[in-house]
Amino acid sequence: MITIEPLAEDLAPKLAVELGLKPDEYEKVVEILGRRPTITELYMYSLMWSEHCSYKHSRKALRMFPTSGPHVLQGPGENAGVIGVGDGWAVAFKMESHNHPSAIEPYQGAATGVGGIIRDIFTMGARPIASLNSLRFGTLDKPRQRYLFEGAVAGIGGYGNCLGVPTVGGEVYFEEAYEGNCLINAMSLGVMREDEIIRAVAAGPGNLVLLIGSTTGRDGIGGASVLASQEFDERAEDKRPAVQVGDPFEEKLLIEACLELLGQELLVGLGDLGAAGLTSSASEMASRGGVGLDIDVLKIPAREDEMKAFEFMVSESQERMLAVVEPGNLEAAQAICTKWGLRSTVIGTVTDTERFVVREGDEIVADMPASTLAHDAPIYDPAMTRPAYLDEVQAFDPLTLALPTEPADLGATLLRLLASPNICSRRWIWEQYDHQVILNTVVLPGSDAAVLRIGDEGRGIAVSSDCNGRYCYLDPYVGAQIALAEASRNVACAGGTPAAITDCLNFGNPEKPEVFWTFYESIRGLADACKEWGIPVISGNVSFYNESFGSPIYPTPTVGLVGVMDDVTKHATASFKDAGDVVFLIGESLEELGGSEYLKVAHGMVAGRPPALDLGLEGDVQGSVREAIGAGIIKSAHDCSEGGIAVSLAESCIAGRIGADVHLHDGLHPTASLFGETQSRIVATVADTDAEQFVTILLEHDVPYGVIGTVGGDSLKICERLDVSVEKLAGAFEPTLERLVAGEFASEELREG
Amino acid sequence: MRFGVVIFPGSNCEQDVIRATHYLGFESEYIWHGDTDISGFDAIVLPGGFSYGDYIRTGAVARFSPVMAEVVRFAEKGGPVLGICNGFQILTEAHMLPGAMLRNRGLKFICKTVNLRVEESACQWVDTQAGSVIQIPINHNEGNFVCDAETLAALNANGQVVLRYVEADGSTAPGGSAPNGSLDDIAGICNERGNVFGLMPHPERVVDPITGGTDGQPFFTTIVQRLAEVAG
Amino acid sequence: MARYEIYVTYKKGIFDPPGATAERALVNLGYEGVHEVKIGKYIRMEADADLSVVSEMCEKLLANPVIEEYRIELVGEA
Amino acid sequence: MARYEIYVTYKKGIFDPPGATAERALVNLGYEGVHEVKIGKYIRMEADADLSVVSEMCEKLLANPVIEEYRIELVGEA
Ligand SMILES: Nc1ncnc2c1ncn2[C@@H]1O[C@H](COP(=O)(O)OP(=O)(O)O)[C@@H](O)[C@H]1O
Ligand SMILES: [Mg+2]
Repeated sequence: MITIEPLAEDLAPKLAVELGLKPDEYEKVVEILGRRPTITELYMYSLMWSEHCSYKHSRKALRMFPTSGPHVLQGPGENAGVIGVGDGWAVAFKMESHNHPSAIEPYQGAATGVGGIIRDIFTMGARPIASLNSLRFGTLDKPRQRYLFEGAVAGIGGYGNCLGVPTVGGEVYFEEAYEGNCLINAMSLGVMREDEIIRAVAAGPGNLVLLIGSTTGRDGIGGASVLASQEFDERAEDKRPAVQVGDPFEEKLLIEACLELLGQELLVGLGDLGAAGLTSSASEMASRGGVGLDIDVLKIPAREDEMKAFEFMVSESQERMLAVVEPGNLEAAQAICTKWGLRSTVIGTVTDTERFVVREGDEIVADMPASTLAHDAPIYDPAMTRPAYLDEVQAFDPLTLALPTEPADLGATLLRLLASPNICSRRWIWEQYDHQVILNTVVLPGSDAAVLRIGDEGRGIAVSSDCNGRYCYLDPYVGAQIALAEASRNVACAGGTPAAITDCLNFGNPEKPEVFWTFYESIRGLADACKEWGIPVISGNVSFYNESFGSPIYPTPTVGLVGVMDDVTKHATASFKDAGDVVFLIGESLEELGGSEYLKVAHGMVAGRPPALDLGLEGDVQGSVREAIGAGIIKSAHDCSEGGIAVSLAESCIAGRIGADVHLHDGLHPTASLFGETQSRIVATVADTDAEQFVTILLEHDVPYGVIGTVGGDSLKICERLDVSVEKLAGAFEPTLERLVAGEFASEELREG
Repeated sequence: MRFGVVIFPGSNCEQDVIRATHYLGFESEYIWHGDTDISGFDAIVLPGGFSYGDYIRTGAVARFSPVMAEVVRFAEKGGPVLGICNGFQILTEAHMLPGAMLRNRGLKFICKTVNLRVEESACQWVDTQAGSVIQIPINHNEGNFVCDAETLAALNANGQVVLRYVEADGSTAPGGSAPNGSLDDIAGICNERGNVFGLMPHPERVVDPITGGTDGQPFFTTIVQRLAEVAG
Repeated sequence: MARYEIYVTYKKGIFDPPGATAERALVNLGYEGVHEVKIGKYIRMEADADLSVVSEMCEKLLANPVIEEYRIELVGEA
Repeated sequence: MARYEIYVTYKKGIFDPPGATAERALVNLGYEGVHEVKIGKYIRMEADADLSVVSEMCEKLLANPVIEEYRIELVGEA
């Protein structure tokens, strides 16, 4: 038996630091091994113990989330969470970030982000049926930002369209705070029967480890630790090799082959190769199953010559899956892979030693307790302090500003808001995405939430992803709650009942006390709201170190919410329908302009307190509209978010190409009344013959409401405050994004900045 | 009457076609690209998607699948063949239909519902009244049809142009109404005999009203009626 | 084993969307004097085959004779 | 006015899916002895610019320096 070759005494600690391990973390590795690590072991630990893989800074705070509920079949801890949606149908979903790779190469970064999250879904045994994307960039007057935006959208479409997985929704904001660090969060959902859930577990000593899919190259080496776990700054240049090219065709074949393998029960376990590649999936599958693994890197199909053992173990080459197969099933399993034109190679075996052994031919290059990679990473209690900037920004009172009161000015302001990149139509984005394939999309992008049918018996789900980073910057606790409130309000406006969420928590450097405080407060706020409304968190992802040149992004805890619908035909959309329909405002308006799009657009300010959120009221408002949609009397429902009620009304007019005449008796300053972003408000319309029944429902739910006007005409009239033709509203709302990127596609500092 | 829907590696609309035909009460089943026996099918559909990832050229590799030799024979005997989107691209690569596809003029993938005018044509797959305007979604990156002048003249002369992109009122905008830059606003063509039909729009997406419309139904019902009449 | 390089370009008269877009983009970037930008494929391969066989590969798969033409160069032994 | 030809290819180590697919397809078509198929871009243009300017165009637009490398040839006067 050949003895293992540890690194030289002087070299090991130095390399450890280079790979991102802290000195005491390195000591822990030595302690676990009882000797200095080999180079392969050091790479494996440094990646598995990186923030990205180990959640060492966030793990404790995440325990605040409620994770169980009536719908939950699989909570956090697996590749994706799973809920039951009725009739034996189950939906798996998760959201993940691919921020840093996308900042280097937007097309491939975003594309491989979609590829990664979709592998998480079918690894669970679910067929991917939809994706959403949540994007953040700097302002589009900067060429570099246009380049990132266009590239990311093209990459998301290029990958998802080829797979035949529709991209049905998402969100996008443009803020200076994201200029040096764009956010690309991808969410994916899959459907299966409840009894088909698979867990990524290796079991049965003597079973074979089968690597399926693409060849292994040097691409993305160290991607996880290098890109996602260090502050991202000008040094990014040197990290370019970490970019990977996605192959959606290979992934499509993987989906079909893996679902067929699982369907025929030919696999003991299945895992996907994501961040930290083979090291991560293999060690996690082993530790979950309490077994060991023995892998020979020379068996791995290599894409390049002279690859080192550690390169095989940490390569992030895309479109690869790891399966555990009983010897008796190997032939049948490989036959299916071959049928789909996929490579499949036995690279090792499951052992009963609980050790992860890596060989290079007959030389042992790594030998460690398998579970220590996945579970023994240190867990930190980062220091936190309330950021100094908060008192200053929160002290600001928007009502001290000179606010417009004249109809002409208010009308002009509405048009400016509708044309603002953060509010304008997202059509330019979703028209580059196949949002219909698989024929489940009942409500297309452009409304509040996307509605998908599940099966052919009329069941469905409504999905939305939301987060207003500005609110979280001004008050992380409330801001995070509003993210959840808006997601579930969007789902309620479509007719869905919130069942569970996934999240993608994008923050700066957690080792900075002020950043960690915003992280902790966001989670506390989100967790409190989840408990209040009985909405569990079943999966998620944390992305730290979203900073560049020293300043953190806005705290951005993106929420992806899935609501269930027993009868998918009972849904609503945002567009006004017929003249004469009665317009209701559910909820009540307060004088809240803090953190509003109005403040940003009209005064170039991000200040004040975000709108207050009354959890009880929010729940009641949503419940009343949901019940009315279920009763089949709602003709349109649209919530008030950025831009306030004026923008909400305008969007419903534009979508329905019909006007409305409304009166607001709120006694507020006209500007606050029209553009304030008070939460817990929904604009809904019903046929006048149904108005009475709607009122009865609203009274039962004991929610404040007003009958504010009627649908009709070809302009939006709001009291004597403003009167603008639908034509004009649409003219401001629709062309913005196209205009901002059109022709500019190639411009000076294109890739520089 | 049975539709056969071919699955190529990378096809992704095959289950949509099956679902649409079943919704209409028709029989339909998958055909694997490696199969060489397609007897027992009365009409063949090449579905949309990205066969072989659209690498090299759309449809360039799929065209050589074993099943395609059979599809060619089937068509030569007068059997009805429908190519939707990637299926249309495969039909041109296989020279079962003239012309070829280029990248969309704007170099962007386009997924949206468009207005189409049904032309007077020899196509056996549609009997919708010529001149009527219908709404069907397109969903492609390479739908920019081209062919040389003689071919175009022949297409027009023989009534082989089946569908054209138009404005909502059925008119053609100056400079053309094709969102993808397609030559002469062509959205769908058939062979001289009218049994082989390729179109870029996705009729299967507007068969069940819950997914947005019914304008796609005739593209499946017509051929069924035709075959029934022939069978007498 | 021979090394080949193959150049696939659109036939004369076939509009080339990527080329046209690149040309416009370059002009926008301030490179006025740019014309006739055409974007084709540059394929490299090693093959145990002589030129006639390689042109067969082009006719069949690597190029589409309806819209494209190609040029093959034998660039050496592998 | 000079005529340039530009060859854009993936950097070493970057995976080339189209090339890999073409290789598999050719083998399936019976051309066994085919290896290392790589598909890049072949760009031709006329420009009132010298080589340094053209390589600037490549850096900014025609190639993606993150994953691609390029070679420029001056092929004559136009
Ligand atoms: N990046 C995106 N990809 C796909 N759809 C998007 C994207 N951004 C926004 N949308 C869609 O545009 C519509 C409006 O988005 P948004 O303004 O965020 O809605 P809301 O304010 O109700 O959350 C929604 O249907 C949303 O799904
Ligand atoms: Mg909304």
